[in-house]
Amino acid sequence: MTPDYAELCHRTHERDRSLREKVMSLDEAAALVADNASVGIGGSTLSRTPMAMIWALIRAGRKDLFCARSITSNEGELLFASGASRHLLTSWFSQGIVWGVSRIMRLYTETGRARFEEWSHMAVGLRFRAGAMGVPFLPMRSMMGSDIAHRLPETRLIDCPFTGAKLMLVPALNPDVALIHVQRCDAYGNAQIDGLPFMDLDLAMAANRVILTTERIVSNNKIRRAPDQTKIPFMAVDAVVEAPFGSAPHECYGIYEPCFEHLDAYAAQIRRDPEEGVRAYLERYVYGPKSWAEYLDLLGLRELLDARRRGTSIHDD
Amino acid sequence: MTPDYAELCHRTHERDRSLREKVMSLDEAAALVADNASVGIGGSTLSRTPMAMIWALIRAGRKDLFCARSITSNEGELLFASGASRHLLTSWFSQGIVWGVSRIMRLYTETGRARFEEWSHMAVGLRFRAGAMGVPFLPMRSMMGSDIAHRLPETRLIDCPFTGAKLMLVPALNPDVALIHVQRCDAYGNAQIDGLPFMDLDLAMAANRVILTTERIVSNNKIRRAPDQTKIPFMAVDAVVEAPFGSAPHECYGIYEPCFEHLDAYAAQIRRDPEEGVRAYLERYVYGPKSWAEYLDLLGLRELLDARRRGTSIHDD
Amino acid sequence: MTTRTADHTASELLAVMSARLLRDGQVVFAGVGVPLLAATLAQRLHAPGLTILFEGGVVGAFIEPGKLPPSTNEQRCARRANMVLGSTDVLLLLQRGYIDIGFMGGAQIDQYGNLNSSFIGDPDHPVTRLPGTGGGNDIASLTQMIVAMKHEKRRFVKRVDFVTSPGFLSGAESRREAGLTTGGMYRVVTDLGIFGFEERSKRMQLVALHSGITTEQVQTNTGFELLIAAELAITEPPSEKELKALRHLDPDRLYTA
Amino acid sequence: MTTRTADHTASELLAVMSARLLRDGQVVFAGVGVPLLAATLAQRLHAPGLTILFEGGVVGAFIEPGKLPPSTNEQRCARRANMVLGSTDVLLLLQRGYIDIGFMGGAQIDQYGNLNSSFIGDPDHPVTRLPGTGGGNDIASLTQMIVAMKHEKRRFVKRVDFVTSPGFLSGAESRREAGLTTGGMYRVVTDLGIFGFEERSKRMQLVALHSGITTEQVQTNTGFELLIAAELAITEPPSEKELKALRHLDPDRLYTA
Repeated sequence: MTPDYAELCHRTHERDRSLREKVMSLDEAAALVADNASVGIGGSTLSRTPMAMIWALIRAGRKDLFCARSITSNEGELLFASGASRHLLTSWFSQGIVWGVSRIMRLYTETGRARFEEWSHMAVGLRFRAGAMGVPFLPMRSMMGSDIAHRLPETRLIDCPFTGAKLMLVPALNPDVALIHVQRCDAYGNAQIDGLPFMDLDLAMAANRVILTTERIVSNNKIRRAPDQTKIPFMAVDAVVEAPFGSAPHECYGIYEPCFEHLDAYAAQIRRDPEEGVRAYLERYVYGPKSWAEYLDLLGLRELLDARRRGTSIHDD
Repeated sequence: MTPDYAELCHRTHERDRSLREKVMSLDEAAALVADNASVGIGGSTLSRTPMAMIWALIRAGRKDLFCARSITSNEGELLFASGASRHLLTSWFSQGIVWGVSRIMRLYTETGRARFEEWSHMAVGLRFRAGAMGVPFLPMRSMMGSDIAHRLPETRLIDCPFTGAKLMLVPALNPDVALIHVQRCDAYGNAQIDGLPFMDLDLAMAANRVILTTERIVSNNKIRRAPDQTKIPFMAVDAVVEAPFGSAPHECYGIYEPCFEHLDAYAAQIRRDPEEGVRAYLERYVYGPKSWAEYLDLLGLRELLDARRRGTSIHDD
Repeated sequence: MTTRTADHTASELLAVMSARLLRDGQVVFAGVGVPLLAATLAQRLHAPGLTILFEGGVVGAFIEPGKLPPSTNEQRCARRANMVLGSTDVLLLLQRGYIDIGFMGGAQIDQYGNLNSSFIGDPDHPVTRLPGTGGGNDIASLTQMIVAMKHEKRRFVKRVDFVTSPGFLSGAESRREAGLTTGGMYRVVTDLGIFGFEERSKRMQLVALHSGITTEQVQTNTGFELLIAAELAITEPPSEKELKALRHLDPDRLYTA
Repeated sequence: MTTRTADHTASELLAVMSARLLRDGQVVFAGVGVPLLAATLAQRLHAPGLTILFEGGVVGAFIEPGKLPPSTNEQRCARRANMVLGSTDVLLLLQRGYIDIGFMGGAQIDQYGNLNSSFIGDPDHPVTRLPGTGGGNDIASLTQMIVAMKHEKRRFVKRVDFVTSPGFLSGAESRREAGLTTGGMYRVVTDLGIFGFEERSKRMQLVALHSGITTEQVQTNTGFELLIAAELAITEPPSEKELKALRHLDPDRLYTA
C-alpha cells in the first residue's frame, strides 16, 4: 500500500499542475474515476459529503472502488448496496448515532459481501497526512494494545529511536482520487472551505487526483483578495464541478443543514427491509432522476428550503 | 532535548487551560520567561516578529535564553548583542538579503561568543510540528547527504520500516515558551492570524507556555462569530498583551509594512561599526524609552504612518 | 432490569450523574449522545468554565438547547465555538496532553474497562458488526476517561469480544507496558451506580450506588465479579433543576428517551 | 572579470537568462533576489501560466512592479496570491512532488553542484559565517534546481567548504545513495554562461556561453576543470523588451544593481 517515493512523485509530475480552467460536468468528472480505483471521500458523517459525485459514480456503474473516509454515514450504505464499493476504510460506519447501527453495513459485512476496514479516527487522519507530506509513515500514540491494530498488518510498533518509548507507525494513504465538496472554489480549483475542515486538506494533498464539487464557482479575483482563506490549492485539483446542494441530503456548513426528514424516512425504509429498502431508494433517488437538479426536485423544495433556513442561521450571530 | 512523554503531558496538565482572562502588561508577561528558558519566536524574518516582547525581555535583563525561530532577522542581532541569548536555532540568520550578511551574527558566531545552530527550514518546522503533535520525532526527506545534518547529533538517519528507503528523523522541539504576535485575539487568547502563518500554529501548540502580543484585543463574541478563523486556541495561551505596532520596525500583515528607512539606518549604523553600532541602537531604542509607546515615538509617527499606509493596501483589492 | 422511574429515564440519570463528575475549568473531549448532553449540562449548571471539545474539530463548544447535533461532526457543534480545527488536529490535542477528561458512551465493557464497539462475537465471523471506534480508541488511549452506559449483564462482561478502546487491557501494568503511558479509565457511570478501578489490579470497582439500588442488583447485572469500594457512597437522585435543564437542552428526547 | 556592459548589469543578465529557462505551466519554487525577479519576469513575458511559490508560504504569487519584497516571507509576496500556507506546509509541497523547478541564488558552488551558504573556511572556526540554508537545503534535496549566481573563481570551487544544499554530492550515484532519490541540479546560470551536469559523472558542464564570452574566460574564472558540452550554444543577449520588463519590475535596482 505504501507507495514507492519516486513513483509517487512521478504520478504528481505527470499531472498538469498549471493554472488552467477545469470546470466540467458531474458525468465528465465521474469518467476520471476508474473501476478498482482507491477513492478518498471528503467531509465526515453528514457533513460536506461529496454526495453529488458519489451519486454520479454509482450511476456511472463504477465497480469495486476502495473507499476511505474519516467517518461514514449512509453514503457508505449506497456504495455497498450499489456494488460501487466492496471495501471501505473508515473509523466509524453507520448512518448516524440517532438512527442506530446500520443495517446495510451489518448485512454486507456480516455476510462477507463487503469489507469495513476499521482504523482509529486519528490513524485515518494521520495516514492521509503522511500521504500529504510525502513521507511513508507517521508516528502516533494510540491504537497500541487494542485489537484494532492486531487486525491491521500494515501498522508497525516500534521503539522510538530518540526516547525508547513504544510508538505506533501508520503508513501513508495516497488515494488515486479524492472527492471533496466545498462551499466555493474558482475555475482553477482554488477552494475555500468554511467551518469544520475535517481531513479534507490532507486528503486533497495526499491524493493523486482531486475532484472538487462546489456549491458555487467564484472568480479567481475573489480568491486572490483573500489568499489566506484558500484551503486547497489549484495545483492539486483536476476537476471542478458546480453542484448546488451537492451534499444533500447531508449538510454543507453555513449553507444548509441535513434534510432530517428525508434521512429519517430513509432510515425507516431500511429498518423495515434493508435489502429491498436500499434497492428501492437507489432506484428512486440515484438511478431514477435524469440529472442532479431532478434529484434535488425529488428531495423536495420544501425540505431543501428548510435545510437552508437552518443552515444559514450561523451567519446571523 | 526530546522530552519524556509523561513529563511533557504533565507540564501541560499543570497549566490552567480554562477559559479565563489573561490580559497583562509587557512587563508582567516578561516575568513569565526565566533566564535560560527555551524560547520559540513566532513570525519569520521581518514578518509578525514579536518585537515588543523581545524588547521587553531584553529590557528585563533576561540572560541565556535558547531561542528558536524559522528565519531570524535583526531581532536576533539584538538578542545576541544584549546577552539575552547566546544560542539561536534557526535556518537563516541575517537582517535580510538586501542588507547583506549580518555583521553582528558574524561577530558573535565567528568569535565563539554565541552559537547559531543551523537546521533546514523544513526541519525547524517539523521539529515544532512534532512538538505540537505530541510525538518524539517526524520523518523527512531533506538534510540527507548534506553537511548540515552532520553537525546535528540530534538527527537520526533510518531505513523506513515500510519501504526500506532512507529517511531523516528530526526530534520534537517543545520550547518552554512561545512568543507570538497576532493581528487580533480575545482576552482568553483565542487568536486570529491574517496572511502568512509561518510556523506559528505548530509553535503555539508545541510550546509549554504561550505569550501572545496582539495589535488589538477583540471580544470573545467576535471570535465565536467566525470560529474557523481562530488559529491558536485559548487553551494554549498563558498571556495576552495588547501591543499596537507590536512588530515594528518589522511588519504585521494587513496592518503595516516594515519601517524600511529605520531598518536601512540601522543597517548602515551596524555596517560602520558592528559592536558600537548595535550598542548605541540598544541604548537608544531598547533601554532608553520608558514605554512601548515612547519607543514607537522614537521610531517616529511619520514612518509608522507610512508603514501603515503601505500595509493596509492589501485590503483594497 | 428497570431503572426508569416516574421521575426520569435511565438516559437522563446517566446524563445527570456524569455531568456531576465534571469540574469547572476542566477540558473535556465529549462524544455524541449522552456525553455531549452531560458535558453541556455541566457547563450550564455548575461548570461554566468547562471547555468542551468534539471529535469533529470543535474547541470550546456551546450547544444550543433543542439543537443537539446528530453527530459531533455537524455544523451545529461548531456554532459559536471558540475554534474549529481539522479532525486530526483536534485528536492531536489529546496526544499533546491538553485534555483532562475523555467522555464517551460504550456498547460493551469489561472488568478492566476495555470497551468494545466493533464486533459482537468472533471478529472474523461476527454475530453483530458494530459501527466501530471513531475517535474512541484515540480518546481512550490518550486521556483519563469517563464512560456513560446502560447497565446490562450482556454489556458488562469479563472480557470484551474485541478491545476497540483500551481500558487497562489485562489489568495491573499491562496498559503502560503496551505503550499507553498516560490516561486510563477514571469512572464508569451507569443507571445503577458509579464505578472506578482498583489501583493495583485495575479491576472495576463499585464506588457509588444510585439511590434505591443495591449492591446485589449491580452484581446480578454484571458479567464479572465486581470489587466494592470500602466506603461505598449513595448518589443524590437527579434534582428537579438538573432534570429541567436537561430537558431544556433535549426537548425532543433525541438522546434521553 | 567584468560582464557589466553599457546595456545591462551582471544581475540583469542573470535574471534574463534564468527567466528564459522557465517554461509556461511549470511550478517554480523561487528564492528571494534574482530568482524571485527572474520567475516574475518569465511570468510577465513568455510564461503567463507559470506558478510561483515562495518559502514564506505563498502559492501562485503575483509580484507587483516596484514592490519587490526584501525576503520571501513578507506580505508583499502574499498580495493577490492564490493561496498562503504555513512555511512547513509550503516546503512539504516540494516533498510531495508538486514542484517542477527549485530556483535560487548561491554563494559558493562546486563541480557537483553542491551549494554552500553556511561557512567559508573550517565550520568550527569559520573565516566567514554565512546566513545559512533557509529553505535551500530542502529545495535542493527535493526538486530539480536552477541556480543563478555571479561567476567568480572563489565561488566556483572544486569542493565547497560545507555542503549546505546538496547537488550531486560526490558525483555519480552518491546523491541517490544518500537517500535523495528525486531532484538534483538542472542548470547553473552565471554572467558567463549556462551549465548543466554530465549524466554519468554528474560533473558540471558548460552548455552555453553568453555572447562575447569565451570558453577560456569561463575556465579561468572557475576553480575546477569544467566539462564542455559537445554542442556548445551561444545565448542571445538580453533583448530590449526583456530589460525593459525587468527594470519595470525592479525600478529601484533592489536586486539588479
